Amino acid sequence: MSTQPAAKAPASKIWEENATPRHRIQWCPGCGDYGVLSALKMALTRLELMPHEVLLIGGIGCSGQIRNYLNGNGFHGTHGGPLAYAVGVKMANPDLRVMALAGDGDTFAIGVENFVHTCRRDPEVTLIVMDNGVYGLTTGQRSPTGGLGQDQPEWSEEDPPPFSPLRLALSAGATFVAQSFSGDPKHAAEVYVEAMEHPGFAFVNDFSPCVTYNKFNTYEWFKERVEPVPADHDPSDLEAAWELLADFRRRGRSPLGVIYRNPRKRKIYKRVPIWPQELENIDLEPMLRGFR
Amino acid sequence: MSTQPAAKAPASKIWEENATPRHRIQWCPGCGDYGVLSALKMALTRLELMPHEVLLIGGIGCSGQIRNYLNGNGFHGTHGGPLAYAVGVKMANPDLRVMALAGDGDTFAIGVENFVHTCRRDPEVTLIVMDNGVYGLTTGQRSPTGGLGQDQPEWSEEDPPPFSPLRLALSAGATFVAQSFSGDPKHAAEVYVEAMEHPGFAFVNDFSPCVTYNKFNTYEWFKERVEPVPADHDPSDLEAAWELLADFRRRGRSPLGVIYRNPRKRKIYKRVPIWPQELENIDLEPMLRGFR
Amino acid sequence: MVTNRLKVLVGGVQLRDGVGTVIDLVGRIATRAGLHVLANERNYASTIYGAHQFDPLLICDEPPISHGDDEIDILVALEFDANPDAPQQPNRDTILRHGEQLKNGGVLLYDASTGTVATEAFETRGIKVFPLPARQIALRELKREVVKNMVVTGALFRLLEFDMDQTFLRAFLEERFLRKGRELVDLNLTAARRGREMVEGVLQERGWENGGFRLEPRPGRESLLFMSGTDALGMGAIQAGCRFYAGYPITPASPLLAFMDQHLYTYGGRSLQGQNERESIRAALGASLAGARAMVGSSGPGISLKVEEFGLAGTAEIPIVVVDSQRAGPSTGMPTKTEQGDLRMAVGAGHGDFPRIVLAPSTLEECYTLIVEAFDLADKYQCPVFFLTDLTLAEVRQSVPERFFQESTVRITRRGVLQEDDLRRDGFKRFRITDSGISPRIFPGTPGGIFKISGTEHDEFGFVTTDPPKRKAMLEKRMRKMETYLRENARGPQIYGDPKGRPVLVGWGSSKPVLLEARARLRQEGMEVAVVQITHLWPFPIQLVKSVLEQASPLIICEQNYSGQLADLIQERCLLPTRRILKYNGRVFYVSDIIRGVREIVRNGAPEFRVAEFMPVTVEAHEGD
Amino acid sequence: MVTNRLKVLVGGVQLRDGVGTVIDLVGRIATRAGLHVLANERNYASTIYGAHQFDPLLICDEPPISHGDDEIDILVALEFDANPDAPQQPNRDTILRHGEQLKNGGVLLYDASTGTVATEAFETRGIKVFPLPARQIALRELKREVVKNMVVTGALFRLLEFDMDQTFLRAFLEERFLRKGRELVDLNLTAARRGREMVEGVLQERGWENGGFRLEPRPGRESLLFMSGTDALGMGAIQAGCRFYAGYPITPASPLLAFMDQHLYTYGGRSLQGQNERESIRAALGASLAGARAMVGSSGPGISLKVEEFGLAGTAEIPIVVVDSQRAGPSTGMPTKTEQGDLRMAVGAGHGDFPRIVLAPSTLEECYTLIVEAFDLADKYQCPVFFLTDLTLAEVRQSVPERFFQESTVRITRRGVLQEDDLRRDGFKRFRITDSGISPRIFPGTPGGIFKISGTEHDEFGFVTTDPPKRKAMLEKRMRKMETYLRENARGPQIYGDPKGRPVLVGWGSSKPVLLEARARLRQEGMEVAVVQITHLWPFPIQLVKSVLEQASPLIICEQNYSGQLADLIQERCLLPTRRILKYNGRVFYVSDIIRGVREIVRNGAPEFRVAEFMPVTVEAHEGD
Ligand SMILES: Cc1ncc(C[n+]2csc(CCOP(=O)(O)OP(=O)(O)O)c2C)c(N)n1
Ligand SMILES: Cc1ncc(C[n+]2csc(CCOP(=O)(O)OP(=O)(O)O)c2C)c(N)n1
Ligand code: SF4
Ligand code: SF4
Ligand SMILES: [Mg+2]
Ligand SMILES: [Mg+2]
Repeated sequence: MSTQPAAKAPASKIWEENATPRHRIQWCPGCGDYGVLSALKMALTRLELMPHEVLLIGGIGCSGQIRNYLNGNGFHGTHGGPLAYAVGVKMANPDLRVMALAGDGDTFAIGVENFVHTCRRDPEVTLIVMDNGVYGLTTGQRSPTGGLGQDQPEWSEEDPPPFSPLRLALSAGATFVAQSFSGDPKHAAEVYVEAMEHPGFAFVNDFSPCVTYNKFNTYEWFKERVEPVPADHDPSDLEAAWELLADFRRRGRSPLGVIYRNPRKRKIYKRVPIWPQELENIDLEPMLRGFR
Repeated sequence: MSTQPAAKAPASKIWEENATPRHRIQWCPGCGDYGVLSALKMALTRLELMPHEVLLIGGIGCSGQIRNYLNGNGFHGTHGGPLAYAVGVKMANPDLRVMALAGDGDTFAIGVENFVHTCRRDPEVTLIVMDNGVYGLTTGQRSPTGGLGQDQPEWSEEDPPPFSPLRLALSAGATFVAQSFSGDPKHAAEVYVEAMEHPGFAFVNDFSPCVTYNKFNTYEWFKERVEPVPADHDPSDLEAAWELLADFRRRGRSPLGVIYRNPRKRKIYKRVPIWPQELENIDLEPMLRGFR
Repeated sequence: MVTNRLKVLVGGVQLRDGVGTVIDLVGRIATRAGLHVLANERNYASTIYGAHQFDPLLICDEPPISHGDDEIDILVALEFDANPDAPQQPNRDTILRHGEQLKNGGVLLYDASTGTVATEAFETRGIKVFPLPARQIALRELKREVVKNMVVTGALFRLLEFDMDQTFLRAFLEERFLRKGRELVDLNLTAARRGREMVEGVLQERGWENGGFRLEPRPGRESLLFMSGTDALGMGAIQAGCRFYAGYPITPASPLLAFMDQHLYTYGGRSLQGQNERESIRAALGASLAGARAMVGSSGPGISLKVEEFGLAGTAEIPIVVVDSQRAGPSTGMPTKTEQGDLRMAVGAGHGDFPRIVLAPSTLEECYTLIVEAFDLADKYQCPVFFLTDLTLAEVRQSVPERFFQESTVRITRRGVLQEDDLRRDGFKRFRITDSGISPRIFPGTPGGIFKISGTEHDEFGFVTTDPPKRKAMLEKRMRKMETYLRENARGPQIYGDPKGRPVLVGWGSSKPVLLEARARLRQEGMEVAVVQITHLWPFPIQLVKSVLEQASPLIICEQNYSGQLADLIQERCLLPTRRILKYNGRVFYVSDIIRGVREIVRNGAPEFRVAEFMPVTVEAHEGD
Repeated sequence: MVTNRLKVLVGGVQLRDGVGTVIDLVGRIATRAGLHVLANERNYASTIYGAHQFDPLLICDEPPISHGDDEIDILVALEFDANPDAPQQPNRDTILRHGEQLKNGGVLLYDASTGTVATEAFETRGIKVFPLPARQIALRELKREVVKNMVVTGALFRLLEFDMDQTFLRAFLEERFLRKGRELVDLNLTAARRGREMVEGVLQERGWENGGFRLEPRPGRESLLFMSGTDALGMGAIQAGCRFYAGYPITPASPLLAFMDQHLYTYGGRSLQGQNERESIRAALGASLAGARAMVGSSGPGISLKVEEFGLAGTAEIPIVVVDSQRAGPSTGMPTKTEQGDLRMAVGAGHGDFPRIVLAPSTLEECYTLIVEAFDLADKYQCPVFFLTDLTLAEVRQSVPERFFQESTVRITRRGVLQEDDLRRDGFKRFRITDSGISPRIFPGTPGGIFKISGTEHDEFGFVTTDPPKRKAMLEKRMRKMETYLRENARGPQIYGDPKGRPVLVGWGSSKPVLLEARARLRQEGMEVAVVQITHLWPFPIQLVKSVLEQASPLIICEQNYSGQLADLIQERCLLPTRRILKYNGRVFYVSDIIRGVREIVRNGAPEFRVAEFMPVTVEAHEGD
């Protein structure tokens, strides 16, 4: 039986309260998501956040369960929606730390419209996709990133090649794009910290093997193919980011680390009024004026 | 009052029968969609197609009305859906010529998931987007391509920068990506012909000014900024396509012509059985076998 | 000479001829003059340009009961040449289409820029005809085509012997245009004066003393506002505390998005044009989760697309107000035509059973007041609250006393939201099983109040469970809120007249005024009927409704949809048989529709009456989506 | 010694302990032996790994009426150590959870690899306990953990004195594994033999002659197949001419996608895994437009997401069969639990009124036969046809005579599709107004038959219009199809017993067998009830149903949902008051639930009875979505 990397990682107990004591983890032993959980605890600890300050929005899938395995406010809506909820949360209350934690099916298949539009909207939200190439929770159908590294003699509408989430993010206007590997939670934690410190939408694609349904893209498979982003890469240069991806693709490799980071000039808003005292005695005049 | 380019373009009458005699064109005088209509008639004529062989799937929007202004089978479903219907049509009957004719709102806002997934699926479908930066039919709200060429000091979730449909298509795996301008219907017609001859999904982004609601990206504005793809560009080279786009962007210009064309190896299917004689007397044995 | 009671209909080519501009100007200025106006049918096509558009405006001394029938007193035809939509009818499209609606003794004013039209038939009917070369004057004399609208308005005012010294008009123009320069004001005043002069000329030439109708200002009256149902709804929402709005553009809900975009920021809120229908509601649910009073608006197609999110809001217990500006369905249907066809969807949409509340305002005023109730109910019951307006109510433009808004302002409370002090460290159960079904909630960020919220079935902490007893208890808890609602918040129907043993007309939504006017007219004919208007449609308050309706003889449900959706609901809930008056051709109910229907049903015993609209004089005309 | 009548329940940790494998093996081999098996509750969690899973299997000599109650004869517990979901119950989780269901005199077989369990209480109840170190044997002796399932199966077969010479097992293993090598077959046979020996040992040690139950093969019988409801539905669809299927993965509809992926290509068709719920149905509508008989499948959340497309299919008149494998809602709900909660949605989803047909099969066999009717109706009426199965029906595994499928094969016709010869150049009106409401259609590519099809309101050619009379005529044309359906195709309910003056149990969907068994048992108790099963739910055949139901006293609607969705529909359509037996905790109806409900209602006059499930012995257990 595989080991559970989570158990070994150092992490503050604070992120376990309220969650795993009440809720047993129900991932398969060895699932990549344990690595993500472990890295997340490290990152949250490093950032010295308090659980009540964060809102973890889970996707629907094995991966999305992670919201319940961590302390902090958790929300879980419909399939494909995490980023759209996150946009609303952040617009209403920019003070909250909002993370979307979802699978590749949730984000790139049923939720791809939110992925594309959120890259453009650029809310201060961190998205971590646990990319395993399959729909784990519905027993292993192929996801849009499924088939990574496999060639095929012919393609068809029902059997198309996988696409690259990183390229999609860049072309949709994302301001932070990174990749990590749950087989290396320490490095992943560093990437998450950078993502969470980014003033805008931060997307981290995490290779998180599904040991039960993806027998091709295994830990070993990834270990042979991942490579850190070169130290001399300038992540603020969009064209350099494209070239980096092209170079890695040519070499059949996948980069780990921050590929692109270029914050936009943002308009700053305050939390919208929510309490009765903030809402009372409003002056109708600015509205009435137009009707006279 | 503006002129209607359509009236001047040479086009076989065959593409007007069944359509405009029964259905008056209701675009604003001068609307860019007239140029697309005119170019389409030229292209269809050039390809010597018969109206009953084509299926024109219109989006919802001013642009989508074009399906009724041309002879040929026409379909018009829900907003954002043309490409998804087209995938099904082509899978069931690969012999039909299928075109999706839609607006930028339909394709890149509510329909972007179909755009992304169809680029991957690569059905033999031609998509012409009449890109005007606005939702014309709902009286001019900004679309995802809206604001092209305008800078802003600060951005926010509700007011994000426009994105580039060409880049999105390339990164989603499209095998044919081109751009045209309805102010130059002759050139547009050439691009459409190439698109329709492409064995796979062909996307043409057509700058089609909305004279009523987009007072910024006008014919004049485009005329000053469009430039043909250089003759020495190799459209089969993906990295060259990226570079071409980067180069035009740096120079504040938009390329017209075929930017990328690289057909995939496709699995060939026949029309699925539809007639009673094709459906009768089937042998259940291959299915029963598994249950014994 | 009729004073302060007339209906004028302006028609022309959409986007080109300025139909809306003229109606807006007349309506606004009449309102300033203390008159009551009502424009309840903004008949436009869903294609932007070229179709026939018409807009009738009722002007009265006192608030009218309803828009009445489709008869008109004054017809204003703005086409100057061909209607591209109907090229066979150059210069007289509006006249051909609406001539029959024009009452004997009425007035016809038309743009004669490209020549006059044969109008003998009208004159025979005692109709005074005024040809007016408005576009010609604008183009040739004043060199600005757009002022043709002002020529027409000036002519109309002269006809109505209104604003003879142009005081109202001048004030209005100065407010609008002075910052762009005095010239623009003067140009417009000149245009109006030229219109006046043309009417003057016809009067003199024909030896008529006047047009037969006049408007007399009522200067001493309280201040009136000229606004739409959407404006009232938007204002109502903002004063109810709504600080987040999201909508994807769609007719007829787009104006609400525009209103919120324009005003919400003044009050610290934010407004989002969704990139699709679901992003809108998802963002709004996110905002609600974060603590904002949040609202989304759409029409049928966009509501159909949000169904999965309604179930989520019901299950995860997130307050959300959903405005459905109904339009003619199904599918894309007729985007610019009215209907009341989404009641069944509001009551039943979604898989499984979840709590929801459905309200339907029946007037512009109720758009303002009832939306406050909608937000309070959403807050209290933590579920979706549907607010069913329709195209008619969204687009009605009418005069409303300014006082109404000031007087209707309410105190905001936010029920059941715990704050730091209320929370004991481990005691917070987001989905606590309670007698009322209502559980405590917090806004995220509150120390000590961490939640887990999910649309998957969950236990009291919000953790996922499928344990049968827990599931049963949690589902029952959620549904129990609806019983609490029925006890504490349901409101009975509005009842006009004594239902006992009489025909009872039951309605919902924008048609109430028409039912009331039909009642008044039937009484004049000697038939007493009662009118029952249901605003609180779901959970259906059986106890409050059944006792009223079972007295009816017969029970007639009047609705603008094909199947009789309220009638079906009444049958299901009250087990009472229903008769039906139904209209679903895209037009509003007219008083005469109801009267004919009542006669058919009461006198001839028909089980139902399906209103067939008059056939307008029209050639093949097509539109968009 | 009971022969050929027993219920065995296998329990263990999901994905780890092989619960499904054992049941599948036993069910399949018993079926080959000519016995009738029924596994109607595949109780698994929606998280992949670690939760408790259990699966009861009924084995009978003749086809059983229903799965009966939750009592079991033989309990097989597969945990070998802790259930990660309930760590406090190492090695005995299944025993603790299901021990009470085990009948006195029954059998308990459990994996004793990590030690034995205290089972005195069972022995006191006359239960024979067989500890079996299955995993230990597999790992230590045979060095392949996975063969533990075979050890268990062998033990079970020995207990049942079945397949003593391993003929059945050997044949089965050879079919499966021979191409991978003789060793694999032998290894499995050895494993099974080791299981046998262990049971043998206990029998000898305890001096028992047998376990009290035995299975005796019925070799001469006709050939039976072991299959699921989904298999029957998929086969039915393919033989009905379905050549395009699309679905986005979702429990419990994913197996249908897998079935179609596997088989459709053999018949020239194609199957599409949608990238989302709407792409699925849109592609299917496209395929249907192109001429294919097309089907989509999903469950509640995915059906909610398709609502706008249903309205399109209704308006644009595109045939489509929509399978809704219902699961417990609302929202994400309980993905792996059963419910009948989507009837209201199927009947009412969408804005505006459009034609649709709703069918619900009540058995595996009807999944096969009724789906053919669904395709024919979709073709004839050119509208969406909803096929409401549920998780129970989708996942039931049972034995079915092979003959049934051959005999139920039908001729395919495609109504109303014009071909080149039928078309006169200008005569084709896609939406011709007809008396039946049915208009001619063509498949694109047919010379002379060009169409314009739209979800926007249209004229007979399909061009967009908002002309009031045309709109009225076209909407009425579409809805008239439903009247034609009621005249020509509606089918009345299935009636068991005489409803006159008796309690009548009305049901729909998978619960029919349970109602029938309840009826049989109540008769034994001296109470005569009738059972009425409605398969054709919409358009509701009032004439055919009301005459039957109004004889009932009382009328009791039995449904697996919270509100009583069929009951509400009956009230609406028939104006008859209803009583209700409702269950919505995620479990199937048991016969005893119905009997208790009938007693409460008939004897004690309760208006409704809400089934409360037994509380399983369980610690806090959580799942996913
Ligand atoms: C509308 C809807 N359709 C389908 C489903 C079923 N479903 C649950 S999870 C899932 C896919 C999960 O894949 P992914 O996002 O990659 O997560 P993973 O399990 O691999 O971590 C699907 C299709 C659903 N919950 N809702
Ligand atoms: C579900 C849904 N939401 C909203 C609408 C309203 N709507 C009609 S057209 C349109 C946008 C059209 O923009 P675009 O696709 O750019 O076409 P254009 O009119 O600019 O040619 C919208 C939002 C709709 N028809 N359906
Ligand atoms: S099925 Fe795959 S993704 Fe899901 S828990 Fe198991 S290993 Fe992880
Ligand atoms: S509104 Fe714009 S896009 Fe629409 S017809 Fe007019 S010019 Fe064309
Ligand atoms: Mg995945
Ligand atoms: Mg556009």
